[in-house]
Amino acid sequence: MAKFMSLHDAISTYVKDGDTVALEGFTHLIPFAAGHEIIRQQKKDLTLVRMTPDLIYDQMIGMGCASKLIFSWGGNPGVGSLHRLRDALEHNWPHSLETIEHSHAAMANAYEAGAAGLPLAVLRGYQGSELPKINPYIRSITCPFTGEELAAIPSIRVDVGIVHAQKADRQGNVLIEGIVGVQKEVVLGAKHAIVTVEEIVDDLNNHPNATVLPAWVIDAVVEAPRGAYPSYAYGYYERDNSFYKEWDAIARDREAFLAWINDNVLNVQG
Amino acid sequence: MAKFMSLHDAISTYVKDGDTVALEGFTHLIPFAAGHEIIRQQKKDLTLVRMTPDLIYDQMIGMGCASKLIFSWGGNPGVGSLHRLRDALEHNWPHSLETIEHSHAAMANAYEAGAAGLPLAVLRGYQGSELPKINPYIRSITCPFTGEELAAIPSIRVDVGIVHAQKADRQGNVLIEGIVGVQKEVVLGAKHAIVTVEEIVDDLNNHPNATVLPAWVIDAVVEAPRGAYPSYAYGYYERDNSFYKEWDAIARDREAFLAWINDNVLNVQG
Amino acid sequence: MTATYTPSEMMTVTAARSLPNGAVCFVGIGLPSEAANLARLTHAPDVVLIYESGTIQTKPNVLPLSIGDGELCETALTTVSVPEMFRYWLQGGKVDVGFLGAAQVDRFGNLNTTVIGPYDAPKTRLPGGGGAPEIATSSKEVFITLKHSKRTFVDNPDFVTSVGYGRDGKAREKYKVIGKGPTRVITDLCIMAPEEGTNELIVTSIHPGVSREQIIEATGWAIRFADSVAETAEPSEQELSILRELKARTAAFHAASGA
Amino acid sequence: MTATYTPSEMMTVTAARSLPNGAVCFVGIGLPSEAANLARLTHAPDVVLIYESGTIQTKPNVLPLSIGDGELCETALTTVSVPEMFRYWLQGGKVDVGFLGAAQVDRFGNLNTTVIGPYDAPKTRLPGGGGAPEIATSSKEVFITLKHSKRTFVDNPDFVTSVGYGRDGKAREKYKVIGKGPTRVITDLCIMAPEEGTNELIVTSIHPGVSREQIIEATGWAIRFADSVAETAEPSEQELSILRELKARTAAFHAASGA
Repeated sequence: MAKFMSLHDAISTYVKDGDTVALEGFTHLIPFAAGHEIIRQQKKDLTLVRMTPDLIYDQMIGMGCASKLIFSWGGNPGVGSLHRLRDALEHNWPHSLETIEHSHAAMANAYEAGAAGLPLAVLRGYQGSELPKINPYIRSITCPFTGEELAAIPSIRVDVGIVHAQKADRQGNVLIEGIVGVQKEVVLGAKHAIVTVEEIVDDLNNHPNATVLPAWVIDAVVEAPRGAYPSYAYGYYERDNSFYKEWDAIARDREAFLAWINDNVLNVQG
Repeated sequence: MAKFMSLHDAISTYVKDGDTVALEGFTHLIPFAAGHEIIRQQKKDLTLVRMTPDLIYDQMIGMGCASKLIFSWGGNPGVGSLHRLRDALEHNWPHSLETIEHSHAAMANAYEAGAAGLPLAVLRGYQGSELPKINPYIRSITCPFTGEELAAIPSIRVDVGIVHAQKADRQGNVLIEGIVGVQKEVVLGAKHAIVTVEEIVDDLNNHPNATVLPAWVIDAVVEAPRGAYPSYAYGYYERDNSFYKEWDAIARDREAFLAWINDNVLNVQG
Repeated sequence: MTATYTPSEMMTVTAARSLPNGAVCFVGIGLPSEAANLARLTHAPDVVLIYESGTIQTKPNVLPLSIGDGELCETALTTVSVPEMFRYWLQGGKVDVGFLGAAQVDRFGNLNTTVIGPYDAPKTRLPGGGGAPEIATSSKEVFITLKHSKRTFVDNPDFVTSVGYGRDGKAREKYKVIGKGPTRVITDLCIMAPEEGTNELIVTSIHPGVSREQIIEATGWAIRFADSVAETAEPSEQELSILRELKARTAAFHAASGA
Repeated sequence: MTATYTPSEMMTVTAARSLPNGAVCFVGIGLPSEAANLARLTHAPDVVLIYESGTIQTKPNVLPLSIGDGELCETALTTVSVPEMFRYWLQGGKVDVGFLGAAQVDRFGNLNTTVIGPYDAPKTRLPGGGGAPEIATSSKEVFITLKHSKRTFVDNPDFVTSVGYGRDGKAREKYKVIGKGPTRVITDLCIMAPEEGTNELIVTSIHPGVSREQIIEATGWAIRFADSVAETAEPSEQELSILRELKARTAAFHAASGA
């Protein structure tokens, strides 16, 4: 059952060194505030899971929080590379990073299967791709009805799932609107779930089929206004596309990166 | 791309004798008007698919439209038996009816897999149940990661999927709200889809994550006000629970049933 | 002073009391729905009721006739699709208690809702499994409630639709991932629970005024009694009045519906 | 009178013209998104644009920077979850045209977006597959658009992320259920299509003012030309002005965003 907690307490209570952690949000509602708190608390050896690592994992990887990354597209959307990710993979800075690489379809299916309590996801995927050659977790099953061979991958059920959403009510039920990504799936498939929200309200005022996470599938609800910035929160603020472009120059250079983190993460209150 | 058609034309164009047809709607939005038109057009040898046959299939089976039924719960909800279904199974009246029987979980998964274009659905199901003994389509696959044996069933992709919804806009896009059941899945998995709606409007005015079927996944949109009666349409009219109770007496007796169909279906304009 | 109540009310109140406050309950239609909503209106205001129609955390003011009445959706926290309900919420392991009725139950808590007589030439065709086969295995535990009679408590049923502990009492040992199974059966005569070691249902509590002979007479196998059998507590005035008001509201609503 | 235009504008306009009105197009970010939206604003008002963020039938007023900008959701018919997008809409067979860019393409239309150099010791780590591996196989056909150079049109790429016709040109024969594959590659120099029989990309149309030598020089393998090579039609004034307005709106919007 959800407890209202400070961001500091939510991260320190649920995120342990060595955990498998997913901070999800497909372009929209990326939980930057929570990621920054993980950096401030100097978590180590995390296995980070995310379809699109985005700037948030670029920052966490650059600060040495991760020993492993499970992902399906590691760029700065519309801009170019994630330079901290590339520096880790190409030059082992700040240390080496193991990767398990999938396609979006596979990871989306793996989250879905995780929410569904299954050990595997089955999809018509990876046909002709060389990704199965470098990812030993891509296997297959044979349909007992048609004989078709289909891709099978392990479902994703992380230790801690972290998402950002628009609203929680005072019971801790959470409403997500707009591009909902895989947020429901990561929370339902996680051992522990932390949700940061723009605001806490008396009534979610939701549509009957809205994406609502009941309080009893969440461990911690944290009020974190603008907690998705520089990504965005539909109904609250827009994506700072300019910052995404600026990040390219910041992240290209190790010193510039460290200075930015120092000024914008380490010396900022959570 | 959806065409606006009369109910008569939609059924006569798309439903052929011998087809596999699903009229879905989980308690809510059951497409009674469309089912009655199928009775009026005396379609034969249909394989009828529905999780809960409900009164609509009781009527269609009693009128001899079906040679086969794929289902998972064949009662009159909260009332008792479907007497026409029982008469077919227990006494072959009006003729014999083959059945393929599943659980709800399996059929819901099979519709989901059908929408997803897969040949099979995989679920943790039927453990300890004797349904696999009488349904040869319940098989298994082994998870290549954990060794767990999981149930596998064929996905459902019907010739004609028929659902009822609240609204279509003038382009033929359809909005479904409330208990949405497996309606999206049956339509997306069908070769042809017919949607009857309460009304046609200028603008769906829908929530960003509403259940909307785009016009290009639908063949025919039919305006059929009260087309789900005696089931219901959220926002329009309530379920006629009294009629569901009255149906028990009507359907118990072959003559009473035939008289009711005569008065309420055959001698009514579609 | 004890209140006057019917055996049916005794059953519902006892079944309701089984549900702990805050539990997430996947509710079968009929008796389980009545009991679960009574629990919510009495000692367990934070019980979370889920129906297979996709309605989550619903708080109906009247009892639904079907599993998908509008009332369930209108009073729910949210409503999801039926595939999502079975995949994410049930199979995903979110359900604490699966609350089931049945046409027949055997000594190992196996449920038959499929057929009386041979499957291919049924004497009586029952509605079938519906949600029960997977509610029985994916819920962390299962409560069963039904009226006690030789027609319902049977030896060697013609069909096992939803597993309790299997025809040998040991079925759950075969599966790695499965809930505990039926932990409690509530009837209008008594409460039963699986015996440790054998998983055979034995009587653990007898309702006031009911004799052991009545239970033996109403059970289709040689029912056994726990070493220490309790007497079930009577319904309180408050429970009875809330139950009766609920049923009166329900009757009035369904008589008027569909206009 | 012919208008003045850049090779990049020629590419976008030509790519846009490929999309038939009414087609359901799964749109990759960057060049494909620019072309698909230009198509929608010119000859194909009823083209249906789908982005992997879950936005269906979206009509952005400005080009999105990312695949999930708010603009895409706000102008969409509806927005579904990402698992649903990949399961129901892409794998479910609803997409007519998958429109992809790439870092590298080879003679059989295979795409590399993963790595230059060995996978375990990359010279350049590229972003990865994203949606492309299954867009390439589940769409009924695939259009590819990218700038023409020896860095992008390569022989024997280090990695095949998304299949065209496989390294031997025959990969699609192995799979029963799969789309036709790349039917068209649009660059700033020409249009290519797979040759019948071999599935090797050959030049079928050359943009005005471009020589065969330029194309040969910009291609990393011995590119061949169709027996009959067309000259691509020039952009119209209207297409150019609509494209330029779209790009101007987009630049102004993104410069101001995030406030």
